Amino acid sequence: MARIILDRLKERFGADVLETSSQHGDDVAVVTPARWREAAEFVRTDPRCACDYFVDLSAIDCCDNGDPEARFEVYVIAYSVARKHRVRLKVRLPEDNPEVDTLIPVWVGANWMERECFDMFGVRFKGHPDLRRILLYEEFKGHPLRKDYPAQQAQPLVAYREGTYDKLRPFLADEGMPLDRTFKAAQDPD
Amino acid sequence: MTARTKVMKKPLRTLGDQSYLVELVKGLGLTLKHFFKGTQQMVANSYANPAEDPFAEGIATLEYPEVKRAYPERWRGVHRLTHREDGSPRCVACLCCSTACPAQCIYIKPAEYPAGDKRRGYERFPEEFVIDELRCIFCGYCVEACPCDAIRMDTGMHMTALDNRASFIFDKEKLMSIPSQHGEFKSENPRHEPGDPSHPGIDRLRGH
Amino acid sequence: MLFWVQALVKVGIIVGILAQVGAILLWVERKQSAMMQDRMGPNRAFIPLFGRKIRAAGLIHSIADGIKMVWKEDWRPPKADKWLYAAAPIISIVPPLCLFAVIPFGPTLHLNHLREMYQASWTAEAGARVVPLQIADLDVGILFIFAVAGAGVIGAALAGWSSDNKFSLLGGLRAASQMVSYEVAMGLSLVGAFMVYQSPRIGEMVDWQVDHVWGIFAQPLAFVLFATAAIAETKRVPFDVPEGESEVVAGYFTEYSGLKFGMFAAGELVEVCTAGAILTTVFLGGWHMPFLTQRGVEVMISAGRALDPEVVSAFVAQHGDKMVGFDAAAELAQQHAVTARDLLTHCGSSFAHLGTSFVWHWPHWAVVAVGAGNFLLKVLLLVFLQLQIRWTLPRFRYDQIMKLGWRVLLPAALVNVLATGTILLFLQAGRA
Amino acid sequence: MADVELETRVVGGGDAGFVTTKFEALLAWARKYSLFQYPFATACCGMEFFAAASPRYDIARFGAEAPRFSPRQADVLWVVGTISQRQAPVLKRIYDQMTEPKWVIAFGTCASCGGFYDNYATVPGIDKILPVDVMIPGCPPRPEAVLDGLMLLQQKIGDGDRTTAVVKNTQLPDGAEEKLERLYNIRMRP
Amino acid sequence: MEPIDLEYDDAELELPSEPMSLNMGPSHPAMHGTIRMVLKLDGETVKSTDIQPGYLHRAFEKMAERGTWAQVFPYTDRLNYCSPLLNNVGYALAVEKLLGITVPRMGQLLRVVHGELSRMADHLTCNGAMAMELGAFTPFLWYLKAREWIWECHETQTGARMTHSYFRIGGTALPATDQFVARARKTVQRVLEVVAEGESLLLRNRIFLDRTQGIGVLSRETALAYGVSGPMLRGSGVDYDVRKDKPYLTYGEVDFDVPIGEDGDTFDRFMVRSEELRQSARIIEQTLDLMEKVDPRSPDAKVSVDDPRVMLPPKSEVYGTIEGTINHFKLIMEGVDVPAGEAYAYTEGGNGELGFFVVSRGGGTPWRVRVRSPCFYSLQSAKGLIEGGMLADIVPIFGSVNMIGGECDR
Amino acid sequence: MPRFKLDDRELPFEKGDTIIRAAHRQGIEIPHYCWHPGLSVAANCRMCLVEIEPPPGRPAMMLDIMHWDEGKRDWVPAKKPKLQPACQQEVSEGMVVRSQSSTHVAEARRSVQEFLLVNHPVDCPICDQAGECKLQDYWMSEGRQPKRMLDEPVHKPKGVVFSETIVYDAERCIACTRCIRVCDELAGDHALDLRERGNRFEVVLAPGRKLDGPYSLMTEHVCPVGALTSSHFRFKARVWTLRGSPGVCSGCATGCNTWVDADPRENRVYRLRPRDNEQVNKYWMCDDGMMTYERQRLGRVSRAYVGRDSARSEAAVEDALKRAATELSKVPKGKLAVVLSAQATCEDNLVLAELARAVEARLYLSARGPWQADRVLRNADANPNRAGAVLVGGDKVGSLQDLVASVAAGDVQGIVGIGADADLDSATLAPLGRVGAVALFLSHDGPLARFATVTVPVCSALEAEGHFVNVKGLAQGFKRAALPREGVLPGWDAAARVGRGLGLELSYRAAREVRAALQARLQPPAKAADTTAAEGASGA
Repeated sequence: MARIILDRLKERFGADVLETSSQHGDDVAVVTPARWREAAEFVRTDPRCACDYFVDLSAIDCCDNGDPEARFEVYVIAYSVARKHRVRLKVRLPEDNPEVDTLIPVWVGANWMERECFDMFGVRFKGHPDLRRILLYEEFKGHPLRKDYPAQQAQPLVAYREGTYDKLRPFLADEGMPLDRTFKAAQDPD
Repeated sequence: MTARTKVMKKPLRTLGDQSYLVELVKGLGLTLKHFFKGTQQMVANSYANPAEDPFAEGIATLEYPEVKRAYPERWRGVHRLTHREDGSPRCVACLCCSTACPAQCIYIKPAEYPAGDKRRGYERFPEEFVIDELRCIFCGYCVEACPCDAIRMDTGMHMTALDNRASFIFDKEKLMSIPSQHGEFKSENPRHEPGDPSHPGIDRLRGH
Repeated sequence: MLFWVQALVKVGIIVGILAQVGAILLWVERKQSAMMQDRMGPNRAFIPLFGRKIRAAGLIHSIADGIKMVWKEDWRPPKADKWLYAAAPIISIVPPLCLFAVIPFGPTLHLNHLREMYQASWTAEAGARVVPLQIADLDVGILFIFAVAGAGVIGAALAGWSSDNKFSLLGGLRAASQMVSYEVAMGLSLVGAFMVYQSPRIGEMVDWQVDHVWGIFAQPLAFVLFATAAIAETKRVPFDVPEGESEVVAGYFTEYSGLKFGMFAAGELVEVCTAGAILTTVFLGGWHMPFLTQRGVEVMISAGRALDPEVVSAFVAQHGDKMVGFDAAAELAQQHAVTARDLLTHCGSSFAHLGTSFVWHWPHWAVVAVGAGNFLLKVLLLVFLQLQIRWTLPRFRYDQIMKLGWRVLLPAALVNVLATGTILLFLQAGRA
Repeated sequence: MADVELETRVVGGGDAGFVTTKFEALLAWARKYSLFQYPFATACCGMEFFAAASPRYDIARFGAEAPRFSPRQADVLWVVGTISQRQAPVLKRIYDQMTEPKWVIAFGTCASCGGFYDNYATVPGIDKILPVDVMIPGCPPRPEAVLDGLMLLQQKIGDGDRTTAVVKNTQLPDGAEEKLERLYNIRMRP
Repeated sequence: MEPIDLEYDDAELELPSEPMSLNMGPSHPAMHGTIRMVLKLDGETVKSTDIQPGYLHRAFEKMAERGTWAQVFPYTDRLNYCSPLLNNVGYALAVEKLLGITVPRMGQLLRVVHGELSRMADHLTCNGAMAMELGAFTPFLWYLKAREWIWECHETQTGARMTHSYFRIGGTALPATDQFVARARKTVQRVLEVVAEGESLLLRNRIFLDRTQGIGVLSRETALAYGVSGPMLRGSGVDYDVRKDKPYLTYGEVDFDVPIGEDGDTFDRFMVRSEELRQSARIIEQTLDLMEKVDPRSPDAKVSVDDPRVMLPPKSEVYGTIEGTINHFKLIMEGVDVPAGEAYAYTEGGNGELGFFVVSRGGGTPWRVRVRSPCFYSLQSAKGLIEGGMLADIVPIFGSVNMIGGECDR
Repeated sequence: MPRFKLDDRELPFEKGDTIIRAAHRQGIEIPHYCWHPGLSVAANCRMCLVEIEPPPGRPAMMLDIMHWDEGKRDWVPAKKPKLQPACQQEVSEGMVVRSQSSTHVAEARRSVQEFLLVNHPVDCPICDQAGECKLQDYWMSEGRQPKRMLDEPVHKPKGVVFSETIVYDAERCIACTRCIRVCDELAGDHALDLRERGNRFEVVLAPGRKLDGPYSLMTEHVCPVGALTSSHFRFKARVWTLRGSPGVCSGCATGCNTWVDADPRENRVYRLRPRDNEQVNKYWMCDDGMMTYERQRLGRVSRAYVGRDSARSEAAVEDALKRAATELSKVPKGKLAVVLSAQATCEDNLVLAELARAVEARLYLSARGPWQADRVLRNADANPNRAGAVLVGGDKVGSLQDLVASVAAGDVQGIVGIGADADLDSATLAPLGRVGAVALFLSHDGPLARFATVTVPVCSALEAEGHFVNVKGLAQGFKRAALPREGVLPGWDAAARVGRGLGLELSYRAAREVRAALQARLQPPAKAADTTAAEGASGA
């Protein structure tokens, strides 16, 4: 149903729409970082798309694809209340200095989502008025949803008391179960 | 299909509403009704026991330490380890429960039966089976993951509050000493073990 | 000498009761709210006595609260003003206590005739030993109430200011403005009552009501206004913005702990009690109870016969709006076959039931005791009502409170004064 | 488990070590039946905390109904729910602001030991930052367990002792109690 | 009722004063323990605010990447802990979308009933808590009593009071108990009675009306641009309800209305929730009827898909046969093998569009689980509602936003 | 290169390949039990059956069968193609093979799977193979069929002891004969054979024998199910909680590639498995090599010590490092000896060698003595990195014998070294006691340890990552399998710190810097082959 959006996008942006797909009924279009904002604007304002409802914005760490130029995929989902269709726009960003235009001028709701995305992935949004951490604290170092951030690496703000219990015997390790159930090489630890 | 949307109109404010008093009186009437009902029940000591009739009007308090509610059959309480016929743990230390546990509150150290035991070579057993009941989130995944019906949460007991983190560490003996809600220790796993009398046994010469 | 002894005894009784008010009302409030909310409320504290557990339906909890609070660590913010910080809770609990000084809590006690039936002539008896059940019957009783009640605001404001906490400050400011505002409405709402009672003396106000009719019937609007303002003065829901938990944490006493916090809490409950007492005195006839006369209980059962209007007019012309004696009225009713209702309509008196009379004469001390008990009962009823309101209503917003005070209560009070004045004028004109 | 030491806590204003007098007993009695609480409710457990205060379970029966949102006036700090690293300084501060005598109940698994949130964001048990008197297990604990915890605290206050304690388990079938007592290896109180 | 200070612009008559900055929360009673607001106050009027969430950040998304797909369920329970089963359903549907499987009819009906019961509990809590924060304690406790009935109904069925972990990828953990239908009917009926009672204390009470009407008005356009959803969006007059717009499970078969508000103020949000309670009751009644119509011998009566790649085999098979044991072990050890791909599935959660964006790279462990938590969006829009209002208005506004920490901060 | 078609994919093959091997080369797995890339073909499990389309113009070879018709509810005659075992059928140019895409193949596999499980005991909870068991894998991917036979299965002996290390469970056995072939073809010792037929088959030992020999653990390793288990790993851990990291065996100079399976929760290594590497060890390892993880656990030095003999006392690592620097700085120039180790990684040796170069010290090499070699894998040199140590040390590396001689001659007043191994007896080593300053970086205790005046704990081969150069001159990198204790440093780091303490410019601060320096030193043919990437090929 919402193929119309993908068609319109391809029509309008041509080669800047790198890829489209409709897996599981979700329509996805990957656009180049340069035309990210423009594409979003288009999806919102084009009368046949009319995606006035901001649904979601976040990122995926695709560190497994081996391409440092496309480590992060930032996506935004938009929905049209009137036409009842939705689309997912994606942009691929490099590992070094991932940066893309902010979508606040398009949907004001993108504000916090972009802050969260910055907080969790370190993706920066050009033109964001207030790009601070949102879920974590300023003192926190690193971006936890990146795959290379160890889940257990806490950065306490309050010094732990002396003589408190650690994990009790026989619960030796705090790390928890292995990341994956199949045999896989341990992460390079340097 | 009836109307798809229903606009919630704001109620028109009558003079009575605006003057506060009418609604105050009505509200007082309602709360007084509850008050008198409650007071009457308290004085007459005639309020319903919520463990028996949860929907009763009036005082709905379960006076906990004196009055207890039997927990539903499915309710997930403190763990227990089921027994075999001979009283040894049903568990074979397969570590499925500790794998499935999202909180990793189960520690099992598997071991082989010592030399001379009839199950040596066939089975293993948990040398240590420890659950940190404080860390447990009572999701029931361990019960679901157990392929032997060895661990269960049908004890009908909630884990009580304690003041020492070490007291929450339940070891094998403690877990095995807790019966089910109906006082049972047995497992429903019908497996014949090589050492059991019910096992057909093996005899290379006799064949099968 | 006797005066001082009397005063001390009375002060002792009042303070003795009031000292318990905090604890008792705390219990009442807990239990009452529990009953309203379909739960049990506190009931587990007990005192072991003769091998039994005395629970007193949860009253013991209040005792525990008191004891605990006294020995809870007393803490003062480092930057707080030491003296003001310490003075604030005292300032906020003393005024509501003082107010009881002018409240008559029973009919006047004639020590000479304790065991006899009261006779009106005894009042004229020389050297009579009379004990008014009121600590001080000031000439300016009601003004004293305003003055002292107004002092309570200082406590809240001081507490808020001296705590060195923004929430306290907000709470203190709110408390100050709210209380000052409602003082005005409260005062004006009573003006109508003065006009009717024609005296600022509390004792005389009660006497008037005993003689005529309860203030609530004479001044219904004033009653509502005054009740509202009085509840507002107590700073409880729906007027609890100075300490509204979801807004300003604990308001002006956020930083207080231990005994000082206890004083604020108790002060608030005493205020509830005080508000009830003033309302009772001014509008509910004080210690007065229907059918209770100085001689005991006297009830007339209507004969149910019609009364010739002319006879009634004559009767009214004869007696005016004075209290109609029972005997006279009964006689009249028998003579003219009137109904009580008709007589009431014409007389405007509360006691003019006609018909068969039921008279049960009591000794004087019983009458006084019943009167005092009656007073207590009324106060408790009002307290109960206030608590019920507290657990029924949501909270106002700060500006809505001010708006209610300045734009509703105040004009209404003025209208009430105007209307009362007009009616009184007409009545006087009619009488003249 | 030699490294597991019991938490010490101050009873009676800190003058530990003197003879328990009648007065002390009275004070302890009063304190145990007048627990003003500071509910530091952050997460899911807050729902069960409400439930414990609800008409069904009515924590008010124990005299512990009055929530004081000013830490100065509270006697017992209920830490209800997960404490994140970001929240930890706040909690510590609240605890420091409370006036003596004060007690802490760790309500639920997260507050007691971090539970299954053993990750960068969560404090693995508030005993890492402040002394805890009672821990209530469960995720979240059911109200019965909450009341158990409260009664345990009352017992501790009343006794003024600091030994390990267990609330008599109330859900046992007949006859199993002695067995449990023996196996719990912890003194059951009268 | 606008603040009194704003009605008369006599600012020049007053002494100029510095705005006071005030930190509200996170341990402030009205902030649900997890939000901090830095307010700039002019008297009682809020000049500006900085809402800081994140005090309950528990790394849901990181934790989801650690275990198996099934092990995410306990975490979803604790997202919106007022309506855990709705979260369960949302996540299950997302993974099922990736797997391309559909749950049998009975499973769907159970999901609907439990989901709607959860929604009732959610709205009861929200409306009750809002009333409580406004000082009306009594209706709140009545509502809690009613919520207790719902929870007990859940408890007999799922084994836990609020963190149920009841749904699974491909169905439910256990079939319905025999008494469930009758119990659910009774529960719904009694809950509605209590709701009516509680509301009679509020809905015509002028204090309550003044506190809520005209307060925190969220316009339709702003709401859409902020991505606000659920009762809050509907309060603003947009009839967007995922259950209607894209019916999932069996919502297409039942008859219910979508309540919308007139102006988008706090009162409208309260009313929308209160009406949704009743609509949920309608849905439950109808779905229970549908459940009774299902032939217990037909495949429709199953609660889970019959696919060994997804569902654990019955325990009897696990104990007795090697095939069952192998199946069991594969699913426990490695989890459900979800084919590589990504899917965004959205449902109507307690607070609005609850979306789960799941990415699989194949294998038993999620690569990424993103939850589109409706609260986070609602809370973002709260800044506009609070500014310009009064300090005290934060309480009802915040109550009607129904910020749930677990969901908002994840 | 000739090509054939498998499931619509064009694949190249080498002449003489069977279908399964050709697919294996391309990383495509055709389900199999009995086939093993390193063993001869038995073709007895019938799991790898594939459908081969007839050459153009030739009719397909079809079999007459009876097929259950659900509509008629009766058996009807039908035809199905004759399937071929992929492990035995050689590929030919243009052959069209259908494996996954054929319903007949799927049905055949399902039937084989069902057949194999007919008598299988319900042992997954007890069986150590669970998690890497082919029966489990193929049931999930090929079978997924519940049990149809409800009779009591055949019972056979369980827990038969083949040797101290190997236990056999006949009920779980599927008679693939891999173990028998391993004994025959790898160890050259026909110790095992199959007995009886049908469902009574059983693997038995030759009478009077034990399953001994240096490759007995390989029988357990190749067993695709849980029939053979090793007592070292038996009941200790579950494989799905282990994480494998690529390692290199430190048992001898062959440098067999391994998987080191460790439980990250306990930070403990549970076993070593051979990692396929055609150049070095193919698919095999010797028993002693597989047990080196046990050796790594024993005699572990994990704390720093200061002083010698009775004066020895525990110290903080930082203090020990400082003490070492102080002691060594007092040694006159030219009187310092640096002892490299043939047991330590190239990285550790490299930094030490650079330290030696900077202070103009002479280099020596400590090593273990020789051990029993054979012609399969085991090399006589029991040191994994002699070649590497020599490589980074240059040509002038003296032996330990030389060091003793120099000490006796008084040319050495200070020693800094890594490792405590020695191929000399303690009497010969005794003169070392005269040296006043001996700083040793130790991972394990050894004959040299007692001479140390400063002992610094360093990572063992399982805790470090680095390179070993094997006897053929092949440098092989390996990864860290377990984390070291708090304070235990990698050897190179300890050396670099001591070097900096001596005022030298040893700027290595990160592993990657050392690795870069090492890469520059490694000349062909020892250029480091990144064998750790060969991860996927382990499951054979």
